[in-house]
Amino acid sequence: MSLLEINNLNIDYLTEEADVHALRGITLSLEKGDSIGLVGETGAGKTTTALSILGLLPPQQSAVRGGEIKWRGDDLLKKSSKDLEAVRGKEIAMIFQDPMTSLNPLIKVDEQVAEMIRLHDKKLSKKDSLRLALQQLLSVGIQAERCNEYPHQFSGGMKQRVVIAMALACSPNLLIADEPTTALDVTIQSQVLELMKTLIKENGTTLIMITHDLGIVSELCETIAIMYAGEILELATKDQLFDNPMHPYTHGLLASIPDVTVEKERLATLPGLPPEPTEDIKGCSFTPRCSRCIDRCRNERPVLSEEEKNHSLACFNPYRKS
Amino acid sequence: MLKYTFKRILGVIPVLMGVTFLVFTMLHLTPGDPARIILGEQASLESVQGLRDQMGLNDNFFLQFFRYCGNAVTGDLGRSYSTNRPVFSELLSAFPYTLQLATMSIAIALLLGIPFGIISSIRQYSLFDNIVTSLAMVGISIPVFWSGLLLILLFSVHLRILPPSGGSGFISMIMPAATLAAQSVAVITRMTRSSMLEIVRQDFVRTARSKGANERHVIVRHALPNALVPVITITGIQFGRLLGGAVLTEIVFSIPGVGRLLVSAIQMRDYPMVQGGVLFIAVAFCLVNLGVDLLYAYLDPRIKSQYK
Amino acid sequence: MSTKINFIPFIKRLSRSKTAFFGLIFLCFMLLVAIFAGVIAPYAFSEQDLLNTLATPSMEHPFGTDEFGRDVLSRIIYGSRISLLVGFISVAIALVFGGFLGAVAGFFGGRTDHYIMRVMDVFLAIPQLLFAISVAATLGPGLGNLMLAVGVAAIPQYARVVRAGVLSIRSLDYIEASTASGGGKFYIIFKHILPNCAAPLIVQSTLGVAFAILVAAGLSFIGLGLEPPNPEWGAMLSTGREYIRDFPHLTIFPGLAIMLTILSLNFLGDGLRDVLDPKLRR
Amino acid sequence: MKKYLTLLVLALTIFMVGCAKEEVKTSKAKDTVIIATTYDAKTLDPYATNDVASSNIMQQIYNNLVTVDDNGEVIGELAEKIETLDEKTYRFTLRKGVFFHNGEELKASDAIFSLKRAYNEGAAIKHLINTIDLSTIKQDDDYTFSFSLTQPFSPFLVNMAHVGGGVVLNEKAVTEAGADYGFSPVGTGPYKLTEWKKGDEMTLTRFDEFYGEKPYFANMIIRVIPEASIRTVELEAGTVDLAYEMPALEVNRIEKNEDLAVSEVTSHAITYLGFNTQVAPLNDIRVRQAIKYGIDIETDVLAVFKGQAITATGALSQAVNFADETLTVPEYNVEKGKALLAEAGYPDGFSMKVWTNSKKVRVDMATIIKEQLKMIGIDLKIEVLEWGAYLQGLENDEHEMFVIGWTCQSLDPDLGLYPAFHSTGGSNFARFKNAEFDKYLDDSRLTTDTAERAALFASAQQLIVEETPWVPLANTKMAFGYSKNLKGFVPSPMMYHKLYNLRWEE
Repeated sequence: MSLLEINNLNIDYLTEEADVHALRGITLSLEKGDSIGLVGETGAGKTTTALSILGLLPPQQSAVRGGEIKWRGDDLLKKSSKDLEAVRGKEIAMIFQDPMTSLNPLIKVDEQVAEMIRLHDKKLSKKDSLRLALQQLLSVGIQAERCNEYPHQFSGGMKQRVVIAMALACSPNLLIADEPTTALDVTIQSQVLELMKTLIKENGTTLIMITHDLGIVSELCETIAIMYAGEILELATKDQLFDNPMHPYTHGLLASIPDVTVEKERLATLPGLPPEPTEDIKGCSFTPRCSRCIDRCRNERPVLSEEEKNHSLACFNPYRKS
Repeated sequence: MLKYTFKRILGVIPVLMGVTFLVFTMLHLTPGDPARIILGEQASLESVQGLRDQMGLNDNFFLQFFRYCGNAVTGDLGRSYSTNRPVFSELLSAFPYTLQLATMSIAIALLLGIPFGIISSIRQYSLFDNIVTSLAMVGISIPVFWSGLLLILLFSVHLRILPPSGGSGFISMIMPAATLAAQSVAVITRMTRSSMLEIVRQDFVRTARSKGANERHVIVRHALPNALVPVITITGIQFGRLLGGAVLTEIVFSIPGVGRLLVSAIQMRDYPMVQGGVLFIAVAFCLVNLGVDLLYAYLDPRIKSQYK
Repeated sequence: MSTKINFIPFIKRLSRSKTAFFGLIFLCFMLLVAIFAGVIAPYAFSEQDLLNTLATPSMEHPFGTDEFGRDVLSRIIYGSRISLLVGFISVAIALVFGGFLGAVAGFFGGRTDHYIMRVMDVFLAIPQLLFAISVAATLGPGLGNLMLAVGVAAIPQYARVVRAGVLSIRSLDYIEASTASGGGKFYIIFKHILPNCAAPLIVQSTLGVAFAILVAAGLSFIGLGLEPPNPEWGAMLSTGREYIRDFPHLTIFPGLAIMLTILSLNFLGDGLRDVLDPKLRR
Repeated sequence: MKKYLTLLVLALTIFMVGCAKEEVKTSKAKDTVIIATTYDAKTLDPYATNDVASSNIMQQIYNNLVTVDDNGEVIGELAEKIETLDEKTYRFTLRKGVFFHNGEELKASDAIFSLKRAYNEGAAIKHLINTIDLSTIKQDDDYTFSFSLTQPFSPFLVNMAHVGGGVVLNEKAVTEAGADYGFSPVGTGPYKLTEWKKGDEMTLTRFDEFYGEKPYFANMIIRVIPEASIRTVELEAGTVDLAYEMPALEVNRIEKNEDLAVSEVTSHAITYLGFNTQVAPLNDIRVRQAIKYGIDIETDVLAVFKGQAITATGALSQAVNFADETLTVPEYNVEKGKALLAEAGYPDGFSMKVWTNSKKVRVDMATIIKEQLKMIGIDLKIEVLEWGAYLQGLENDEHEMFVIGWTCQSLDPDLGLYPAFHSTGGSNFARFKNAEFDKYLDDSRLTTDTAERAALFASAQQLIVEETPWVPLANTKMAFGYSKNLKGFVPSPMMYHKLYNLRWEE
């Protein structure tokens, strides 16, 4: 049994004008100890995927239009909110994008971590939980005397360390990190990444990493899923993907990464824009921007299927090596 | 924090001077001779002139103003023209009524407004929400001097369960407090609702959910304390407004509070009373505002650190 | 925050809110009533019938008659003129003076700003109703004085709104460009800055008219309004108070008129805020 | 959240403190009478004010040297004996064994102190006693003193019966209290002040050493309830035993209630339409008379006062001594009015302002008169002035027509006629100057002969009707509602009633 299995997940956001198709049939499966990176442009559905796993999508403004999210075999979408709460934080924890806003400004940081611990161990006294929290904060490199401060007294990198400490406080089986470094300075980014790397290794935590930065993914993840317009277009191990990108979109993405070893006049860019998220797409969503588009692409939807071992693809006309 | 408080208190002084000057000027532009009003229409002209001299009303405007300021600093606000009692003690004897009225209405407003606002925000666009938001609008729009009369008609005249005039005592304050509270309930409900709606969208609330906290915990522990910070501010403003602006309610329910005292003083051209009363209210207003700011800092560590 | 208001989608969006739509319709209705009071009203507002005083509502007098036998409906109809006039003009007064002060304070900054806002603080330290009462008592009764009293008391609020708006826009590029290209300061204020404060000002003004009507009615209620026999809602209410037990119609109808007018303005203002203020747009 | 809890506790504490006030007193045995008035007293220093609300309380606390009996005759109160030594010299002998609320015994020195204080500091009531020649005051012994007037003045003793006129204060108490005397009054009367919550209620307690008959009620609470309808509601609910100033509608209601009773009295107050007789066109007697004919006084008074007034016939209320009973209500005759106006040169009428202050009956009267005078072509513009501005405007001669009230503060008509119509009168707002009238009044002051005075006052009153400086409109009647069990209430036309005569009979 896989640890996490997402099958054909479809999610819409509801607005006054029309339904926005955020996810159009995502299928994904994770084994214990896996680390997967979800990569894609803004609006590709990465965060939606993450939030749907935790059941944190805004209830009135979103709707699951089909599919299932199985956690150790149980469909999370069918769980009662009480059961979901036991999973959140304890088994699946999440690190959010912006450390500036993801901490409660009125509560001291150690208490925010301690709260996480207490929520999943009701017998624990406040004092004990604070002690555990302190340890946790020390382990992410926060000085002991600063643990009793409020979030606004911390820098962005420090806050993200707090968030990481909090997410890992209950030793979750799965950690979802939603662009954990985007909001940080470049120097701080590497420190935080380094920290995450160490902690994940130590704990053997399964990881879903959301980012638009292939460089970050390559550092932390074994598997990479390329997302576009609410779909996964290509799913492969890191090495396979970088060596042999098959989907035209992946190709484009890789081409847009500056390579210091090769001198180029200009970086390649992908022409065009992603489709309107409210649009119902008949064929492949990448068609309008695709240089390898064939007739079939416009009328039939490619399904993610294993092209090679550990390398799945949703494309009728992929690049092939040789 | 202390330094900030001190600075703020110092900042109040020029405002109070300004208020004094403003009222002083207005009173001097007002037609009507206080000496004549004190003595009544039957007194002779000589008596009136004599009294004018005695009261210093024939002196230069600025002389009068600075004399007043000088006395005010020592706590002497003069004596009421109409009762010859020290203005300050007149105000002190009226203040408890106003204070009681204001605290009771604010209590009602908070007790109703916050829960209504919370439920309304949690069930946004539900029937409850629609009813509450519409009623809140009615609460803001209804003139107190009308709703007060209707309450008297219903509860005192027809049902006979509440006394129609609010003098001393808790029971007799219920109706005036309810009347006055209508607007504050509305304001606080709306503020709580919109503040909650904004806070619930914040990332840290999502963080709290991701920690596995149940909805109640998320609302009570994370969303509400943050949402209440602006509510406290608006409550303070409301309270300040009630302390000085309960005039109409006090008139409708015959409550001898500061507002009514002041209005009758205005109508009787009781200069020292008007002067002192407005000053008193301005002081109360400024103090409440200061209190609100300090409270704000107390509740929100981010603000507090700015004041250090 | 650019607020070029396109009228048609604007109305469309506004009318999506039922309450705002109600507000708009009722307000238009009241405006029509006020404008055509002379045509609609069955009687003259001062026409007395001393033999038919305090009559309860009937076919002849739908809202009954008052203590001089004057038709209450007609007085309410004519009263709408006064209330709306006082509401709009006093807000206009506050808008012009407050807007000007706020714009100058915000634009020039520094000392000018400091002094203007300190003076505004003085005004703000006195509750608005109380301030209006004081001004009304100083000026004496009369339509103009009533407007002035209510308007003057509201000046600081508008000064604040405009100042805040100006401050947020002042540093924007196109203002700098305009300054650089040699536009006069007042030219810049009027041409560029004020139009961009329009959204919060429209909202504030709509709610302000409601509040002004409420304050004016309150002033009349305590006898600081217009000279008789002018029909003023607050004053009618004040008279009706004496007869509330036997002839509640004297209290209920003017009270309803006040409340519905204010309510519609508040609904409209709220709807406008939703439409105009992008921050709160749903 | 802890912070919010702290706040909550704090708020609750403040709230409790705010509400920590004693609840409404209710007693089993009826030893407390509760009276509802319209206005609170301003001060209980009789020389600092001359308003009815204050006088009404002072009546219970103080005694005067003299008082007026039910027939309007002057009799001694604190003075046991009053001797008239010559036409302008009086000698008073005080009762012995009269004590003040502070335990001091009443002495002649107190009476002299009081008269001097009234003369020197009592600007509000000085007009009542300003004929005294201070230099002539002479103390014979502890209980006897005498003084002279600057000239013979027949209404003198009656004026001394007014609360502020001949009241006797305790020298020690006044000196000790200084400027705050008005809030710690010390009198010789049947009740003393025990508590005063300004604007709310006042508690008076029976003074056990009172020299006269002890009052029935041990306590008297006077509550201030400005709204008549609310006074009635409280009266019906039994939370009030006696309610002042009941308007017509409430009187009807009380009359229908089996547990309640109503008493009425015609007051000395008169509501009138005044003319500034010095300004054109009002300086023309025909214009003034035309206006008088143009007003349907009887109907108007009924409409405004709803039976709570009688139509005035002259410048004096019928309750005042020597009021001319032969006068009648002026006829309402639009044609005659128009004719007189045409004769005076205003066939098309004119427009003019009429002043009033915010007192409701006055505004109402002005409103009705405005409508009626349209019929004879006069267009009035009503200006409602605030009281202070009104009085100042009258003093500065800025007025044309005005609706106002006038109260004869004594049973003697001198105080009703002299200030209002004599060319040297202090309240002659009509600017009425008539040598004939002046002579009638001057002569009346010099004689004490009743018949002679009656004739002089009658001529004076008829002259005013003819000259029309005023159109007298209404003599207000005051109605009082009270429980049927409350006995002994006799309303006074002066509006300060002897409440110490009240009794309770189930």
